[in-house]
Amino acid sequence: MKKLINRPEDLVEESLAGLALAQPDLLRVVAPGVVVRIDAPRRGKVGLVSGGGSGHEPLHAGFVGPGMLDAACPGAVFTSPVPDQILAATRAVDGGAGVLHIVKNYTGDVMNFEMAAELAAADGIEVRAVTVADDVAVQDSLYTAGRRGVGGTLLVEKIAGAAAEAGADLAEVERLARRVCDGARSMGVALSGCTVPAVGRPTFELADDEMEIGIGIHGEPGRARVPLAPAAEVVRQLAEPILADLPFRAGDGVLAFVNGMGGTPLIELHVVFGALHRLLAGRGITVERSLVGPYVTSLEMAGCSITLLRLDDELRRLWDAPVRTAALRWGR
Amino acid sequence: MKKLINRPEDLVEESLAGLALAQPDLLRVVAPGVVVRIDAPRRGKVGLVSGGGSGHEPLHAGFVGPGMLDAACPGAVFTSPVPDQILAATRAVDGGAGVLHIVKNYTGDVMNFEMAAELAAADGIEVRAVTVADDVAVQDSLYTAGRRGVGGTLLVEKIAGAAAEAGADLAEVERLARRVCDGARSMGVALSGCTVPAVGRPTFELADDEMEIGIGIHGEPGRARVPLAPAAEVVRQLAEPILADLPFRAGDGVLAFVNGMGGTPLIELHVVFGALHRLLAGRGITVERSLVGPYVTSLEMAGCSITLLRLDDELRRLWDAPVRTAALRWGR
Amino acid sequence: MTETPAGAVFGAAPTVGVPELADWLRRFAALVAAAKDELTALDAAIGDADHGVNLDRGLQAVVARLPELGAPGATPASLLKGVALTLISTVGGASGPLYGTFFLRLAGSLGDAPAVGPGELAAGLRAGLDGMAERGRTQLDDKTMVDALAPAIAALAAGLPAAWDEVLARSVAAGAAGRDRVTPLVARKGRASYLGERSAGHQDPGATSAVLLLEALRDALAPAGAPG
Amino acid sequence: MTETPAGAVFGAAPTVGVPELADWLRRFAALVAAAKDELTALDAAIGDADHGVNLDRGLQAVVARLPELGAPGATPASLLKGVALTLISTVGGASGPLYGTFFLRLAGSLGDAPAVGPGELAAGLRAGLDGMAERGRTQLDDKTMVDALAPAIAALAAGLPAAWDEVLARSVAAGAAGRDRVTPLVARKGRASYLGERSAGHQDPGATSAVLLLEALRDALAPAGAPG
Ligand SMILES: Nc1ncnc2c1ncn2[C@@H]1O[C@H](COP(=O)(O)OP(=O)(O)O)[C@@H](O)[C@H]1O
Ligand SMILES: Nc1ncnc2c1ncn2[C@@H]1O[C@H](COP(=O)(O)OP(=O)(O)O)[C@@H](O)[C@H]1O
Ligand SMILES: [Mg+2]
Ligand SMILES: [Mg+2]
Ligand SMILES: [Mg+2]
Ligand SMILES: [Mg+2]
Repeated sequence: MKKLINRPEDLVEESLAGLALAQPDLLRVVAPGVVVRIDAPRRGKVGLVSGGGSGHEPLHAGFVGPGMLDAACPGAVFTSPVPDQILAATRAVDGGAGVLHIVKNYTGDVMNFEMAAELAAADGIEVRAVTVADDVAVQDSLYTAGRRGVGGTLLVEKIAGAAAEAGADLAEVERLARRVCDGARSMGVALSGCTVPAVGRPTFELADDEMEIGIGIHGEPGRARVPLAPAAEVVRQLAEPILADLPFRAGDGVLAFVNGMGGTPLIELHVVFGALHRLLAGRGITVERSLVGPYVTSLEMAGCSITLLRLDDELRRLWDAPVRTAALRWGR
Repeated sequence: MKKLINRPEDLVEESLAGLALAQPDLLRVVAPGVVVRIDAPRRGKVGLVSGGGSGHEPLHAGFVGPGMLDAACPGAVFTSPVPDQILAATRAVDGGAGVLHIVKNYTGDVMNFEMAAELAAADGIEVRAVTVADDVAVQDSLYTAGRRGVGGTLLVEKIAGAAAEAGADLAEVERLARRVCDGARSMGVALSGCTVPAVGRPTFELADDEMEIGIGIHGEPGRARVPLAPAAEVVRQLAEPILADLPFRAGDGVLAFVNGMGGTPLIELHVVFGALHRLLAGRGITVERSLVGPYVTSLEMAGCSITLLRLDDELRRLWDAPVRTAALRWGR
Repeated sequence: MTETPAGAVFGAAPTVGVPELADWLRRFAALVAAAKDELTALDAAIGDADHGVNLDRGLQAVVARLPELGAPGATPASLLKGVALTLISTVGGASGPLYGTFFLRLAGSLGDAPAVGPGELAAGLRAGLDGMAERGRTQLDDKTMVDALAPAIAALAAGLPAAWDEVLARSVAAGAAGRDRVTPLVARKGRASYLGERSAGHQDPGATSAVLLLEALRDALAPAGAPG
Repeated sequence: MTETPAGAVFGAAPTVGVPELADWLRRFAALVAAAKDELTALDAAIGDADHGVNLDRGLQAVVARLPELGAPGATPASLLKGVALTLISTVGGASGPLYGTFFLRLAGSLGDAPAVGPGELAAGLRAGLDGMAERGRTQLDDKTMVDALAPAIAALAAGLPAAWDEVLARSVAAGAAGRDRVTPLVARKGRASYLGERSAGHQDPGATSAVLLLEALRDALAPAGAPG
């Protein structure tokens, strides 16, 4: 295992400490694994809390700041946070207008957030939760854990964050978060596995001519191991299930998000974005907004994911609204 | 070789096309390998042109936009651009106030920019050039190619870009660029090599317990192959030569830039930044500004570099000035 | 902390008090520590390679708190509640809330008694299992820890009042059989469910750690079978 | 394009015209294409693994333009100037401007003559070399292409008016000897200089491609030694 770390046990806390030192105007660490916007709580503002396993940086702590999250609670690498963290974050950002939990749909995340929400309710804090489940690689079913939350999470955090920043109430922020969940679909591919520091070996290994399609963001294997293909073909294999699922149709305007998994450099992500843009144009779908970069990662995994969100005036306006976080900033 | 590309020959152009599609408000590709700010040329504004081999993304094209570069001319991967590109970029951004070339100190880059400057001068365009040579891993000498330009390049582009945006004349922009060159020092480490797409094999390979210290950004081997060490120790091995070189002294305020080489995830870069912050604090040096992320990369190489720039009021003000590019944005 | 050797209180009419429960947890922690890499490897195949690491972290925290949790005045319920909260606060992932809820409900069913008999323990374990399945919205055959625990706890209740160590051994065997029975199935809960058909044929990490929990119980309460 | 076989114009008093020069370039391109991987491997060891790729890309562009550059009305100077500009526009890196400047100065020294003799050619090559060294601020023993070209061009000038193919062969030998002579040295120019002492013992990629340029010249102008 070759990583720029000290002891694996200290990785998450040391990394958060480094982040806080790098972003003193934006955020602070108020307890182990609890990162809070510097000016929290803001009276009368709905608080937005997200969290999940570490290893997906900049998600979530890199999205704490005006126009996006009020707090993030990162767990151990690829392990959901515990209720204590989530509760501490919820308390720290409650400004009296309630708190929205943005939860990626993994059994552990869902259960830990649920337990924290029960505890927060006992404190008299109004908590709602939205569960992001945008990964079309997983069959949706009432009888299973359902779909995973992946790239769409960033879009939910940005759009709900903009609404909360603008003063929307809890029901309205929740409604918008659900609208994003409803309209976003994702799928990912890995060209390499990744190594959980506490484990020291890659979670899976791929031969030189293989890729793993339909992966999640925790180093889990995907749905199929297939031959490595040129970027344009990879894009087709990711985009077609996404388009078919919602479905997206000719005439739709979308936000297209090409996400790097951590080890794939930007030069390749822009090749992927170009190919995606072409494919969408060929189906009469307009890319109205875009985002390209490593935002919802899986440690140093090589690969990418594609997320599409169907836009309308409301969502477009909230996407365009100013945001100032470590990893995403524009407008103001 | 596992990359999300189509044909290696098409990589740079396809990636630039993707970038332009993703950033239609910021930039356009006016000729192969010539990326220009969307509103260039701006009358009366000094034009800033940089360029170099591709494979260092987001450097340079990701820094084209208000408050930074007017044009970038990326060559083939790790290969300097040719004079035609540089000349086309220079012509496209000349608003009558002259053009500054920001050149990383590599023989190829220097010669190609020189030839382009001679041709531009023949066109009646006033061109000045600054050469960035901030890498302390290389012995400085009048009789050799001298030091490489690495992470400091971004700082030169940002600070000279802010001055140009604010209306400074060519001599003033050049003076500020030189001030940054004078005050910035860098050094890097690789945990893995990287693979030039047209070559298909890594330029060097490291054993599981080795790192290469003093590397550049072109997959060149470094000055020494040493045992892999904890992050805090790696930081010491990079920071000490940097501090000794300028030298930086107790009481100095600095901009600390922890740069990812492409394959090292953000979670690790923040560990490195935390360790650097501690080391500097221990020597009485204050981190007044910081930047952490993969900005001056070497394809998918794992590793990082550290750049320190001694700040004063003038440089701090220009660093803080608004910037709006694909990869760096704040203020406004 | 009480240093009564495990099993010393058992005769014809065994009772389970704070020392036995503490011993159970300590043995569970030791078994998980020893199987940490195996559990993580199982999780790497169909999950995210952290089950061993997560549980081990949580159980080390539990072991560190046992002296305090088992201090004079402690009851089985207070001890197990402390164990539950510690697991919930330190394990994370799916198994933290699941094992946490298991111990929380078990604690809740034991009242204030200073020690309980086999029947009360079996009923408490059953309550814990129900809480776990509720928290996880889990059914049998979803291919989870529940598939090991459910038959084992059923065997325990059904076996009483036969010889205690016999019953405990049969419970472990039923748990292991449950774990193995679901290996060929397609997982329907937890991360393994994302793999769809590809999850079939892989042994479930949570069912594997659940069998360790049962082995630890056997070893703590049936001195004859205790390896140390 | 003229299809005169190489060497057909040579006798006791060889002259070098557009067809011979075009043949030189075509042979150089073929040798570089064949050695592309070797050149790149040499560059990987002490540079950035692109010398073979860069030169090959540029020389393919040159070969594609040769019909046009050698069309009726072309002179040695106009052909070589076209070659120079093509290399400058397509090679990039250090070798683009260096080989480009070499051909530009060579072209400049040949005037408007439709063909030149060996002495004029040797003087032209000397001018090219000087331009290259100027552009690169290069001295002998910096461990670059100059260390192969300088002794080779000196040997050419010194050897005349001996038998042409003898002289060309001696020139190649001198170039190869120059290339090998600097292998043990520490590089002082180009990327290899960043390695400091670690560059010693590695053969220079640019000096290696320069020997191919000399071999191509020999093969184009001395038909006996031409392998094809
Ligand atoms: N809904 C559920 N109900 C019961 N057990 C579950 C459920 N989901 C997952 N599990 C169990 O949890 C185990 C995985 O635990 P762990 O790896 O610690 O959590 P995570 O999946 O969050 O990484 C699985 O092997 C399975 O036995
Ligand atoms: N200043 C110089 N003068 C002459 N030749 C040089 C100089 N710098 C580099 N070279 C030659 O260029 C070769 C490398 O060429 P190439 O790999 O194409 O360029 P780059 O170093 O820009 O990647 C070296 O092997 C060396 O022979
Ligand atoms: Mg997990
Ligand atoms: Mg090069
Ligand atoms: Mg797991
Ligand atoms: Mg090279």
